[in-house]
Amino acid sequence: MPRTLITGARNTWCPGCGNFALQHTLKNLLSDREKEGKSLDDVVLVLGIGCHAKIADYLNINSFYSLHGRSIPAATGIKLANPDLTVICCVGDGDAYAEGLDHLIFAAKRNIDITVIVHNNRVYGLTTGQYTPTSPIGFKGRSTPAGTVEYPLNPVELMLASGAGFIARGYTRKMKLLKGLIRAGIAHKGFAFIDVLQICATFFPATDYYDSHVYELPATGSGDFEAACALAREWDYNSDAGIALGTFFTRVSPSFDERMIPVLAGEEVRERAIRELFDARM
Amino acid sequence: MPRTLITGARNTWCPGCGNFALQHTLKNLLSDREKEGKSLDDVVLVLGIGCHAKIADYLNINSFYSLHGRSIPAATGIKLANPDLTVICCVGDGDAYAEGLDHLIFAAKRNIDITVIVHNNRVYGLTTGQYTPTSPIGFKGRSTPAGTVEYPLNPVELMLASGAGFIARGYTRKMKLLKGLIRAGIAHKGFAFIDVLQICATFFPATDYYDSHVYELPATGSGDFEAACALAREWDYNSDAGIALGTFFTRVSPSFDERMIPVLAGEEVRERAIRELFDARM
Amino acid sequence: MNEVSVLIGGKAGDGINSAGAMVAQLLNHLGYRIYLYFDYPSLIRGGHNFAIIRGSERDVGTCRNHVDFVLALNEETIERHKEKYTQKTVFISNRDLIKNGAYGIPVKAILAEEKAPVIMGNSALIGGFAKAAGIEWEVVDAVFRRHIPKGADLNLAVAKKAFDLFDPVQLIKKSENPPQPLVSGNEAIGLGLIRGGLDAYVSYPMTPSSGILHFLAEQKERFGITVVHPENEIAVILMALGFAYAGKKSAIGTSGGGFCLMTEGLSLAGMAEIPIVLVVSQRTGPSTGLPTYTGQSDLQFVLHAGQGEFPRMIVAPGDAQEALLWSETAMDIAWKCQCPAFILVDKTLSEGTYSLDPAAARNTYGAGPLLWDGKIPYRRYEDTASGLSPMAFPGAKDAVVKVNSYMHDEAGITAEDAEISNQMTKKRLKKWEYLIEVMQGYPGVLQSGKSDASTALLCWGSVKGVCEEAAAELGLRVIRPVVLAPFPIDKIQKALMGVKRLIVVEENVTAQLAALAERHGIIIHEKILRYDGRPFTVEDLVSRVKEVGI
Amino acid sequence: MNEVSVLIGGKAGDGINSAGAMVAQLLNHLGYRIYLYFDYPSLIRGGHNFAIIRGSERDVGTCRNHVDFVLALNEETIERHKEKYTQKTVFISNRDLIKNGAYGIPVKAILAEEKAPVIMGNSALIGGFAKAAGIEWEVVDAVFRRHIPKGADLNLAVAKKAFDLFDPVQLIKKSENPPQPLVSGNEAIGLGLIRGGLDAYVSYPMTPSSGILHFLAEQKERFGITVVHPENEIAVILMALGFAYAGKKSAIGTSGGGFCLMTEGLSLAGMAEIPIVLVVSQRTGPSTGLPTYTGQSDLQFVLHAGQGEFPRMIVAPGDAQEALLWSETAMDIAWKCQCPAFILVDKTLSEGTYSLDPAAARNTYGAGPLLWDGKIPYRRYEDTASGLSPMAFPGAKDAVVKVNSYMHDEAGITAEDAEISNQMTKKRLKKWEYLIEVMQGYPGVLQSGKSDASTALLCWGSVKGVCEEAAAELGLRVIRPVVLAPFPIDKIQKALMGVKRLIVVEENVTAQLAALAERHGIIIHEKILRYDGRPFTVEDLVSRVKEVGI
Ligand SMILES: Cc1ncc(C[n+]2csc(CCOP(=O)(O)OP(=O)(O)O)c2C)c(N)n1
Ligand SMILES: Cc1ncc(C[n+]2csc(CCOP(=O)(O)OP(=O)(O)O)c2C)c(N)n1
Ligand code: SF4
Ligand code: SF4
Ligand SMILES: [Mg+2]
Ligand SMILES: [Mg+2]
Repeated sequence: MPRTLITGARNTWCPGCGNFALQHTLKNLLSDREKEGKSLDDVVLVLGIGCHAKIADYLNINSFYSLHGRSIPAATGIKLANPDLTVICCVGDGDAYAEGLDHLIFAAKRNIDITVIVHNNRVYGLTTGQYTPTSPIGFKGRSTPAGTVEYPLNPVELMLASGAGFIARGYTRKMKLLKGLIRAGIAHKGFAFIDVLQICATFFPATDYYDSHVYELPATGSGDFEAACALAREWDYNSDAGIALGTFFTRVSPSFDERMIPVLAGEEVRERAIRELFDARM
Repeated sequence: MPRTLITGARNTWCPGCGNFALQHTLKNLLSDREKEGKSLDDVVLVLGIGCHAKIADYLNINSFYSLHGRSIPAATGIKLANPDLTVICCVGDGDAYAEGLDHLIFAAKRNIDITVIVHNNRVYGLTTGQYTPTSPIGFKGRSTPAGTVEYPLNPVELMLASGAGFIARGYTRKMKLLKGLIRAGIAHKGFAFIDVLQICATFFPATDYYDSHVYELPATGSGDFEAACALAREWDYNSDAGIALGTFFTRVSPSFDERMIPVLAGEEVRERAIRELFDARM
Repeated sequence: MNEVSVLIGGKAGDGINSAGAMVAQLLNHLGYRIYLYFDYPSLIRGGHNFAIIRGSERDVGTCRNHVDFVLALNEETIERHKEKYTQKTVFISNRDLIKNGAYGIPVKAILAEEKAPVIMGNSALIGGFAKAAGIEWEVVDAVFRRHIPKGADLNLAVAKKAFDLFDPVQLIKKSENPPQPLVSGNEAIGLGLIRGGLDAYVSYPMTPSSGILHFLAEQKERFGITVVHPENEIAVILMALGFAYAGKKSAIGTSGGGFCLMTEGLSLAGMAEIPIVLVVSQRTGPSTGLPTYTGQSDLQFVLHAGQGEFPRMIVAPGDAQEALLWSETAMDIAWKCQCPAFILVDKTLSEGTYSLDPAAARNTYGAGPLLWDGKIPYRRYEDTASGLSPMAFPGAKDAVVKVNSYMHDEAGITAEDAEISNQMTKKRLKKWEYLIEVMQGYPGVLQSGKSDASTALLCWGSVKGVCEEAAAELGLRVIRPVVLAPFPIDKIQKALMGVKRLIVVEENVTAQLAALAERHGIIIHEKILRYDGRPFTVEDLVSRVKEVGI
Repeated sequence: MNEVSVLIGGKAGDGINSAGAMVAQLLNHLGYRIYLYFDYPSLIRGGHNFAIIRGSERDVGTCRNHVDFVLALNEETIERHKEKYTQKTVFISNRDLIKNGAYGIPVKAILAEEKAPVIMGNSALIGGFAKAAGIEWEVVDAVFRRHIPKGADLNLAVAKKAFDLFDPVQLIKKSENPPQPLVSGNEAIGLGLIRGGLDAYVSYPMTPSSGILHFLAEQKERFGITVVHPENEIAVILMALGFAYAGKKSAIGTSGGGFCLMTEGLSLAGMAEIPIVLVVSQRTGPSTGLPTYTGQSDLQFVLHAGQGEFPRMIVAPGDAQEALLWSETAMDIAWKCQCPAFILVDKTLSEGTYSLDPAAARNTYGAGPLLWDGKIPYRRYEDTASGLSPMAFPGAKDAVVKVNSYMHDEAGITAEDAEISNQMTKKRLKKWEYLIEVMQGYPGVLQSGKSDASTALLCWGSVKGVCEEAAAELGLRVIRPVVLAPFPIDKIQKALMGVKRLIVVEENVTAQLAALAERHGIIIHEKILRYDGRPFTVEDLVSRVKEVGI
């Protein structure tokens, strides 16, 4: 009997929130996975704190609802503990690009085999609308009512510079593409990063802007680093330019969890080692 | 009477440590500054924790000897508090690329007018030789006696992706160049980043390697971003390649401290504002 | 009737908070003192929000269980709060959404008639309420014009339509008090900091402290301050310390989780002797807990946070008025004693709205911070009789200002030998004594209620309001330390004279003030604790006190 | 003579620590119990390092003021320690560097003769010491061969040259005890964790905890564990919690500053009920303080760290033997009670070297962690009588394992209403009671010294050794809680029977154990505190006790 994928928890996202599209996409991917005969018991969702993270309550799979900005190291621990698990992080832009940016960069650097999906609504949703590192300059949020004076970070560029092996960008209103990207990210052996432009109906309702600026990349998954860099710079999360959606870059290399697999030692082996060590110390 | 630039504190760096070159360079720059008739009272050194940070005790100028990884936000506060100060951060690679990487990236993003000098010895010196984010893969440190399984970060590339307006690389055994770079970094209005390959005589004695691989860039200060990226990738802190020294990139834009200058209000103005506010609330 | 409680409820996003504020202003202009409690879950739209506005002729800072009026924007409001209704409760409701509501208002029709947008529906309910409560139209008109300057006419037109529908049902008597400003606890803290000389507020958003950030960011031009929202809380405290090192008065605001990330910076402030004010607004823990609900469970954490031992001041105001006063004071103390000063509050206080007396007494400044006299060489950590070293800031002529997180000598240079360690630790101890001495001069313990009662409630922070009302009802004394560190044990002992039975009242699990008092030899007879994120109500507390026995 | 103290000193980088270890092994092979104290400033080369090796026929865990032998690698060593010399102190020194030294050894000449590298100079001093102390060459030969397998011949040749220079001066009597393994406190902790079933050790280097990281990283293949050194301490604790969530036993190690950064993760562990072992090794604070010196100033911080309230276990072993035992136990408790378990030590214990009895009793496991029986639906936070919910891990068939930092229901889904908050908070309270019950079964308070003495020393952690020796000398009782949370008040009360005068001995400023005891109604009569980063010595403490009066 296929699993009921949605819990009974009451959904509290605002009407029109892009998180619905993300939840729907993940649900469909899980259901596909089940149909392919793979177990859902091996899937773990790791979340930060924010509107995005409520997906922990809504999807009926294993989940670690962690701390603001800290889902990625938790996910890293989980994957290292049990490399058979499929570990997916749903994080916010405040979460992953501000509070816990270092963890994102180190996950990419290490090439730990997890998939990070950034619900990038370019605002702190749950705390009612402050700017994030990807808000455009001049953004009037509640902590910057006169407008920010900082240019946004370009997370795609940052991930390229950090050694990520799978880098993509999706959009919550392009659900077919989104599903393909997340599926490919999960399938990618190694660290996968997907920045998802997510509509925040309440604090960053950029639907019209995105709709008129996004375009889909032709091929999926190129290993051409320079080309990826150029593409990443086309739209810098601030300028008025075409916004490429799709896979910017892929390259497979040994993952951190593969390289770190310990040779397990039972209690007896350990006790022997301890005895030997004691012996060497006298 | 010119100030005595070196304190009486006993110097405890190992013989052959590259920090001597950095201290000497800074001392000379300070002394030049004094000769140019500028005051040293306006210079503030902000330090992390590590071998590099001991320079706080050795140079006889204002200093904030802060926490491991946290000098950059302290420096940001100082500069915002008093934009007339010249604020220089001496940080370690463990300091700025591991413990506190996010602060470095945000300083670049904001374009706060401070100069960050990374004493990049590619090892945790003071804690006796563990790998850092710029140690080459396979590095056998005390936390990784079997060798690391991670590729290093390329800080130059990361800084380019973060929007830094002045990016340079120096080497402790090229003191003339080093002095020029730091001088230019300080003169740069906005965030300046200088990665300094610093010899660690005890845990990362790479003198021969660096000596045979470094070369100086011809021009200083180009605004060509693509060229800078290509140059940054030439040596990725791991590969066997030529190591460019000099200024990779410069671009001037309004600094965070300039944009954030508050219009000061005296006590009377404040009390009036409070009274108005009370009035509006009843 | 010299007191009234109004509940207004609806979905998140319905504007309950601002509608509640309008009701509060109506009562304010009838001469009532106000307390507004706003209850909402952690989400942006949907979910149930409600506000209880309590007006009283006396100062008030808590809710009662029953309400006199219910303004229901949806059916759920009526369903949810049944235990608060009495025989006399009057229901004003949106007839379009609520079947069988008494005093149903045809909101949709009114809005259509006036061509008003949906959000103005709340004005219809307020209009209906005003009439039912017998509030004169002149008062409604005046309050709308003052508080919704943009669109007052249209809102008033909508309100008037509903006003004209009913006859008065339950009259709220006018009082003689003049109206007072209504401010939230968070705003009061912000204003207190401004009065204390704040130059820079640095904060990362975290409920329930974010209101301070939003308020000060909004007002920063008027007050001439810098407001920074950095990448995370670690950056927050280090930036604030950077400001202070450079001579600018800074404060930070956060809640428990964010405070965790500041503890390393706090210990740095302790060692480097850098003044800083920290506002920690508590919510229900542990961890993310209930982000929008209250609690008093971080007292011991704030008391002991940071490795090593260093002096700190902790003050826990009980309402907005005290928050205003003590925030100003905290800044003064931080700089006078060169140590961290905490303002420890909670969701109830931070996000509650209170009447404030704008003419109340302010902090009286003594000498202000001890400043360098210019004699060189400057030594940041000069060992003096009081333990206080004169301050200078970078930029000062010929001062080499060295602050240091390591053990250091008087000049601020790292020192590792036993002798200097001993000396400088003792210097910091002297400063601790100095702080204790300075705090003697402040009313660190407040006593209220029946002054000769032999049973007393011992409490701290925002439960002030509820404890005082319960005590009034039961004839008890209330002893409340406002200053929690340095612990004002002498003043408490004095306040305890004649007390035979001491009942602690706290909103936490382990009775943290009780532990602090016990550690100082005070015997606690009973503990009344609540820990579901909801503040005590008067009836609640009265019955709990009766349960344990007076 | 049934006890001996040897001081060896030189510049940082001279290999004082390993030379000290060789001296310790010589004494070990003479049948002595060993304590080695290593003193060094925070730097890599230069600066003065010294080790004191104390051998005794009884167990030993502290130093005395005087030393019997000094092995001086430089002049500074002789100068610095004058207050430790007695009439009988024998000086073995490097004649090339030290003028006027008695028993000067021509190190340079010996090395030249043997064509040995500079670093082997230490072997010459050890050889000279052995002869002066009357240690037979066979013992020296055996010890060198065991402990310097590579290059033993050359080292021995060098040592022999010096050995042959002198006649015995002050004989160290051989004892009948067999040698025992010498391990550092950090190694003992590592081994205890391994015995407790450690799967993963996650740590960011920080003195004095780094030794555990280095040791376990070095040994990870032999023990079959994962060792991770991540980007910072925040990542450390989150990774460790990730491991535990996935069913792997994890531990972290740090010191105060790094622990600050873990407090948010700690509170998460409390709310999400994830087992984790935390080793916090204290150094002199506040802030960076004295990184390589000792202190006991983080007890209250560790007790209260993290927002909100949740159960935690804290154990403070007194020496390597106890560290071995209690580290194993801590892992057991963490998993049995699904809560954080702390091993709170300090520089003295972490970096001291102790004799260990390898055959000493181990933790006796009871049932182990409570595991899910497979009945669906799995609910991670099932509310049971004990408060403990059965554990399952992701990957388990049909278990949906949801852990949550928010207030949550039994299934782990966020819940914000008062009723569930109340229920689940009470569930965690029951678990707290359960932890208290479990800890009843452990010897949480140790008593030693004169059992009917009416004056007792109350202490914790590494001051064990010095308190026991001082008590023996003065005829006092020693009462030492090893478990500090849940505080074993009943056991302490029992141990206090007949005590009329209680003197607390701690290495901090504010007497933190005293505060904890006072909070539980225990009356402390005197406090003996030291806070210069140096551990008490026996004479020190004896005279301080005499000062306050027995
Ligand atoms: C340490 C810490 N700081 C602050 C918060 C408060 N907080 C909760 S969610 C959030 C922002 C979320 O923004 P984002 O990650 O973009 O998620 P979104 O709500 O937009 O999906 C913040 C600041 C917290 N929970 N923990
Ligand atoms: C929060 C915290 N974690 C760990 C440490 C311990 N620590 C001190 S210096 C240092 C590493 C320094 O490395 P790096 O920044 O490269 O400086 P270097 O010594 O190489 O100059 C560490 C881990 C600390 N002081 N604070
Ligand atoms: S605030 Fe924005 S992100 Fe959050 S639920 Fe509403 S629409 Fe979605
Ligand atoms: S350890 Fe390395 S970086 Fe540190 S002082 Fe020695 S040589 Fe310099
Ligand atoms: Mg967001
Ligand atoms: Mg380094």
